[in-house]
Amino acid sequence: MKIDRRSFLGLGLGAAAGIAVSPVGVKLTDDSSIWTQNWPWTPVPEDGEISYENSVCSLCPGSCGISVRKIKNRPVKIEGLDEYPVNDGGICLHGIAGLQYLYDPARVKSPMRKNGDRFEPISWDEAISLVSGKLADVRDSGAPHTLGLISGGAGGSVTALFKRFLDAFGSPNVYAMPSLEDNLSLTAATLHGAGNTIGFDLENADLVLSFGAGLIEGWGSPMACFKANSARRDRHAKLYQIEPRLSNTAANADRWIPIKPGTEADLALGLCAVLLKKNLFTPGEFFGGFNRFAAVVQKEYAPEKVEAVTGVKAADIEKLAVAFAKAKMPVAVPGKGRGDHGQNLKEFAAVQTLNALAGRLNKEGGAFVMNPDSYLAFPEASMDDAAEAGAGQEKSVGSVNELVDTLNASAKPVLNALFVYNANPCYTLRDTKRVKEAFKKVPFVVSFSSFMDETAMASDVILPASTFLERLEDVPTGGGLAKTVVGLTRPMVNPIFDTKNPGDALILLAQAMGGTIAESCAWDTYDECLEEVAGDIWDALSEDGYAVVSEGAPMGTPGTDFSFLASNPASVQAGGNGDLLLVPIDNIRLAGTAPASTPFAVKTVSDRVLSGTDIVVEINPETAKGLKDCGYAVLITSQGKARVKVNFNEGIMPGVIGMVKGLGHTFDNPYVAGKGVNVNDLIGPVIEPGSGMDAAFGIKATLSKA
Amino acid sequence: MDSALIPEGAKRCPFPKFMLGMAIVGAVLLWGVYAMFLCWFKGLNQTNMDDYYGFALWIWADLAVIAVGGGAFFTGLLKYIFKIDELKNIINFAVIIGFICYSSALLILAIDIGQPLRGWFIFWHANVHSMLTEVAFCLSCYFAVLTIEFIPNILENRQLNKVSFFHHLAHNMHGVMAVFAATGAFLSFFHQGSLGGVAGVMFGRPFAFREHILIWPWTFFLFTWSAAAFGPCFTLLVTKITEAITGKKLVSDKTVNLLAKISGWMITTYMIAKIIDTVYWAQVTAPSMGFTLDHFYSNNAFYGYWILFAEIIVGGVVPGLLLIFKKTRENPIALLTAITLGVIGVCLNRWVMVLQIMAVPVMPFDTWALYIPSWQEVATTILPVAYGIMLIAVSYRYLPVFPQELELNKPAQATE
Amino acid sequence: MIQNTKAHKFGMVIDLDKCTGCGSCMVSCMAENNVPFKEDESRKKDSITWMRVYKLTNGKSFPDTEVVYMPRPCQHCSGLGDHGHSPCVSVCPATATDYGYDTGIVSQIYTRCFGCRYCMGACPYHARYFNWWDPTWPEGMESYLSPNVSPRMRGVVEKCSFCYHRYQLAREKAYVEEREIEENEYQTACTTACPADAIIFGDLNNPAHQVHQIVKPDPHPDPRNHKVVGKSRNPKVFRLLERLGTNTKVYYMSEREWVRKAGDSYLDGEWDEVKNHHGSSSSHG
Amino acid sequence: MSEIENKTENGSMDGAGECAAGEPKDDKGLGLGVIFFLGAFLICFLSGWLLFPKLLYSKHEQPFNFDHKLHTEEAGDCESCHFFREDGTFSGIPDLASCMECHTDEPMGDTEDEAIFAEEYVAKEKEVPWFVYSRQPDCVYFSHAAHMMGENAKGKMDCKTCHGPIGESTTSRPYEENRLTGYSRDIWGKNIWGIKKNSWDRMKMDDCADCHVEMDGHKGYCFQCHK
Amino acid sequence: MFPFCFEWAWDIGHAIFFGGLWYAVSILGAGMTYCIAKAAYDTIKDDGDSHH
Repeated sequence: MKIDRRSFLGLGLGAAAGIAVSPVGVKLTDDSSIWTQNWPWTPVPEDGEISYENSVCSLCPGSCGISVRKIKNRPVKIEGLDEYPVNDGGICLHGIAGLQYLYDPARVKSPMRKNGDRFEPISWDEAISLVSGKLADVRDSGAPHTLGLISGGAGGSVTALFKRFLDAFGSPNVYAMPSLEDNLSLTAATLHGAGNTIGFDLENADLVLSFGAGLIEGWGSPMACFKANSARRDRHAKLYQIEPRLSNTAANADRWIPIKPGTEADLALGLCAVLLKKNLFTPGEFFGGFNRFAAVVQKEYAPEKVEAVTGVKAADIEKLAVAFAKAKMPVAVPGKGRGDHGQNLKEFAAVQTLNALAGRLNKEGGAFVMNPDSYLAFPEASMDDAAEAGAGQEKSVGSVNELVDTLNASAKPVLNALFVYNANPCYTLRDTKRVKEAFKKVPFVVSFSSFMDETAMASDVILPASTFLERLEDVPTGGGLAKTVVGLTRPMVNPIFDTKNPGDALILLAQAMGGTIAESCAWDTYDECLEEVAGDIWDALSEDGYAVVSEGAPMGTPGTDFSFLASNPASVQAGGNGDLLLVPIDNIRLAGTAPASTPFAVKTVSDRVLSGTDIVVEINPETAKGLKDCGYAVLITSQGKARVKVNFNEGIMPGVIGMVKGLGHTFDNPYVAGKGVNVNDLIGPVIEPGSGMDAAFGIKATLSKA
Repeated sequence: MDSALIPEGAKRCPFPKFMLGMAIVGAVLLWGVYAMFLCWFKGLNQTNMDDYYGFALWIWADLAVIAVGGGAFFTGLLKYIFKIDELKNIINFAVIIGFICYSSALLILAIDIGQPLRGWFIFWHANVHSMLTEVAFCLSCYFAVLTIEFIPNILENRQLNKVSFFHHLAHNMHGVMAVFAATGAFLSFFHQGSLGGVAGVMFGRPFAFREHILIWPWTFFLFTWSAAAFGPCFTLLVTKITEAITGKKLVSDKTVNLLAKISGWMITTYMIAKIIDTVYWAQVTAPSMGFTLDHFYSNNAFYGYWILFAEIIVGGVVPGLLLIFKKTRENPIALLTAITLGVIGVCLNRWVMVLQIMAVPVMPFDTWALYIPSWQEVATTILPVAYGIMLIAVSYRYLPVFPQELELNKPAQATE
Repeated sequence: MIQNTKAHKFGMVIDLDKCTGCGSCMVSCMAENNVPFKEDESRKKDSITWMRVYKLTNGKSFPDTEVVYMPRPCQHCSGLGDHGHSPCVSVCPATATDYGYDTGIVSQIYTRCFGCRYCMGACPYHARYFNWWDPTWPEGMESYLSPNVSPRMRGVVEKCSFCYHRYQLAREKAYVEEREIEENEYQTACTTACPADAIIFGDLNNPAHQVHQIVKPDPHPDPRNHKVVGKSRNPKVFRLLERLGTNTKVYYMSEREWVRKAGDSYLDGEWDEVKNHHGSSSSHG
Repeated sequence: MSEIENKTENGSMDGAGECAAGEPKDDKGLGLGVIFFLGAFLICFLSGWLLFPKLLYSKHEQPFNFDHKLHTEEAGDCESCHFFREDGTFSGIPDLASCMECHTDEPMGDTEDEAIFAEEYVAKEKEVPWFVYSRQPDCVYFSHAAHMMGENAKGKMDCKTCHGPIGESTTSRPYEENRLTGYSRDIWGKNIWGIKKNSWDRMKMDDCADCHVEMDGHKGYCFQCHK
Repeated sequence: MFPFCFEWAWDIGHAIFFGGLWYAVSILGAGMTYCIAKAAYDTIKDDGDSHH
């Protein structure tokens, strides 16, 4: 008994001792720690030769030059392209994070067809024949004009090709999402005649009077604005920011002038009144009732009256007007936030009129009235009778917002088929419920989206677009830039999934349709098409990667038509009811339109904007009766209600609630969607008579303890 | 089997009852073990620690158990070096408690680090300028000492002692115990100190930073001192609890009062030093970095002056005074109150020196950071307590831990 | 410790009046350095952002409020008296982080770190981040990871490295061309990305470099506080928590007094004494 | 293992015998204990030294045999295939493209290895999945330029110093990989204790350090060699 | 912790730190070796006695 125990004891001790004096212990201790240093589930990026390729980012109308670093032809980093005429090396966080779009969990990986409420993947051939078949029916039914197009703001040949397709098809129903570009063209058309647009020479202005324009919030061509703004200090130029909230632009400005939301137009006209009264204006080619205008503004927009409306002291208004008139190279800039949604023509016109009165039209550092004669030279489209007929027709309505209302209003379908390209109206337009309803009213919706976003989900067929890193495309700068630069987006990788350049998809469709439509799109590939239609600038594009179409102040001074303002159009008022006013906030770190933000972009968002899955709204402590900082509250508007957290912010005007744009996505991407609420669910559109713009700068609301 | 192992003449509760108790505590232990494995396999995302709270409940637990475990080295020092023979009646138990505390500390550290399999880097790739390196080395070495001090007591088990080799080994080890005790005291001085140093050297953290003597910040000496002062309190507290549970008197009042008296004087002197340190820090050190005392104790939901008061007055001055005066010291209630307050006081001090440091904002635009441990953290922190209870129970049952047990309980036996 | 004779001292100056808080630097840093992301990154206390942009306000109420954004990379402290014993380096028990006396850059070696997090406690800038989770990417997204920076495994600390790999790459080119590197060849990812040109990076020891010309670092200890070395002689320039003696190599610049004051803690009245004091020897400038 | 079992059986039997004999047990028992001790010790000791290293490493043959000697004779020195890129980075193992600067899918010689190369890889335009003996883990940054070029590279090193006389090899030895760590055995060194005779027998941090101390007077800073 | 470890340096810091440490460790080692050896010796001596 005992001996056994001892034998085993000996055995055990012996074994232990034997192992102890062998390498086993040491080696295993060492190797197990090395194992933790090389865990198989921690990725090891493959090394290889480094190369850099230039391209242009087309995520927003900014069209910045980018340099893509590759390892063994595998893109690993996007950086700003030095000496590119738009951004000179600067780049926004969305561009830098661009590679995340390639592998975005919400990518549409192949053509899709809706079956019940689910999507099933189909081949391109099936997809094309399916769509062309449906379109053929529409056309044969004798109503070609019932094919519609909703496209994102950006210009360029792909959008042009879409328009061409609809022309050849026989439909005038081309609608663009609200954009700064369109707002400016409309303004130019109203004041200086059709076919024009306006560019602001921020690089050279010595006093920028910004009516809420988020010059560093993503307004216009964002990086160009950033560059101009940061150079401002070295040039000893000044920036005065007029808006109800201490935005980043206001914080960065030399002076912040708080103003009641939606009263920018009144202030602009107030300033005009002072200039006229004090005879500080520079006479120019003014027509369309200039004197009537002068009389109206001096009567209706005298400083005291404007003070009552805007909350800006009369004395300050006088001073501001004088400062503006006395400055060497002042320019006034319209367009709250990013200048796209919730804008009104009255404000745009009033601000541009201020430029006109100060004699700043087509002067260095002023406002350029430009005629962006398109560099695109498409051959004559061949039209059959149906096309001719359609081309003759009037557009059903003026703007995309009106289109949505008409779709909902009429019992029988206004549109039988709808293309959606480079836009996400079901998320971006105000009162998204209304938009989704409207989409249900259209029998056949085709989305050309790269991602399964809200609109793609509301469509019947998806012809997935390759991202800007996977395709060739020409991208002209838009939005208030004083020069026109066309950049060439080049494919940095072969399409990761079974996607196509929308241009190619469209050409395939046209071929499938046959007839004059095919003739009008008689190219084998979109790349071929681009090379042809880019005409004169193709060489520059393909060699330098960009072409400068127009630069510097245009010749001569354009006339200014005062008839619109002389009629003293009414200012748009916020709808809904409640003691507070909810206004959307543009935050550079969040994309407000299509495509949605990347995981990296969302990661940078402050916890005072997004907390877990709760959106955080800004209010002035003075407004927050009974509410706690960082506490929960219920926000109610006539459109709906939302559970929010509140952030006490001394930088926002009492009585105003600020809610960021770009959250509350509902598609399948856990890093980006399912966070917070979409401000567009809470705000309804207010159409400005005449312009057709959705001018809802906010909506009345109540905020109460949750 | 069971009865054969129980020390001669000693009365112990029936085996089934014993096992039942063990089963209950064992369940708690298993819960902790489960949490431990969660942390090892899923990583530290199982905790509520974050980038502000890199040190939290676990590090506090470490510092606390090592502080209260200080009773072992200090009692050993008194017994073997200063030859206070009276303490032989409690030294065994002090050693066992120390052993439990230090093994627990090592276990918790093994859970706390993000890469347990690389833990040995702290020895192999040691950076001698880091207080933590000093802690790691002295801690593990002193744990070896405690094991050595514990072995003879184990070998004195009735059966083991029959093996002549073990018998002799135990005898010889007793013979040279003074040497081990001395080494232990040396090592303890440094690791207790360097644990204090961990906080004191953080010159980026005005709440923690203290002036230095040579390479050591004030907290270095304060920690050693406080461990020596409050350690015995814990030894006594556990003794009292054991007596309460077993319903026996295990250590004579003479011994208890002696140790209590020594502890009392240590605490009182420590408190004087601590108060001087606090005043100097509040008046000179912190202000030199632009911080006022108010900054550390206001504008947050938890840390107020109360914690300073609780640590220094309630958990320091009061027990100190209660223990130095014969009258209060020999009053069972007062004594119990004193040692309990003492233990709470020192634990509170360690809490402040770990968690409040992390909570206080340093950058002017930074904010207070508060934290609540996750259940995994709590479970792994309770785990050592369960383990300690079980080890004490087993040792008490099968080892002659208390030399006085038989004589103190003679009358009881006579009546049977 | 060996003091390289022609040692560099790479540093940064950030113009807070130019900074727009746009976040390009943060994302450029994440993309450059293979920083992972989780579903919920709104818990900023466990969100890895080597470069973090803080929002500071002057505390005044509407409409006198002012806001400034402060980008905060690792400050690459050279420690008390400029000896390289930065708060984190001196405490790391396993030498997983060290001070490069040839560059002034504080390293972090992920394979050596065993995750004790002492360095995080020691850093008053919260510039150090712990990998609480295994790094994961949505399917396919790993393929944009860069081989120049090693992805970190769970359980270790990471932080800004001043894009040391860019320095390495610049040097390799210089080696084969048998020359020294140029100022513009080694720039961090945040610097090159900044669309407002608010970040300037270079060698503080090199008088030819812009960063040196702006900062004019004072080589002598500050007579008012001998822990402080390298104080800027430019009245517009300051450092974060300078008086702790961390001796950071990231400087900040602002015209606005309240911003400069926000860089450190001051007892009542102290600011007015020190605000006009710029280095021991302003004459040197 | 089985040996151990036998031993135990014998042991217990003997033990029984002893008991019956009723002799003083202590010393005998202890004696027996010693025997068992020695037995177990020997087995574990030997398997620890001989068996364990075999188990720890897995062997892989290269896709096909590569004759460095031949290639250096034909193509010139190491740099002609293992060249520096313009940006100073090192190309390492040549890719198919650079091989095809000389080779076509028609073998040039008549070795079967080249035939495999031509058919399996050149013809199919597939990269050759070589095992790299000197592959360092991902955490290591090594600049060949720093060691071979520029005035900074003290005493421009030759390839041999670290890579050994691989340039003279006519066959490719099998690649051994540590099953646990995935390291090439060349990094830790053939010898289980990592004892080395030649400068190229091992490629551990200590080996880098030795040379750095010699050249620069100190081991260098972490970031010099880690990423 | 050993002279052949990467971080080892022959400087005052290492001298003091590891000097003290190894000193303590060797005392413990020596002490235990003595006890075990003596115990073994005593044991054998006892057995020897028991035979007479």
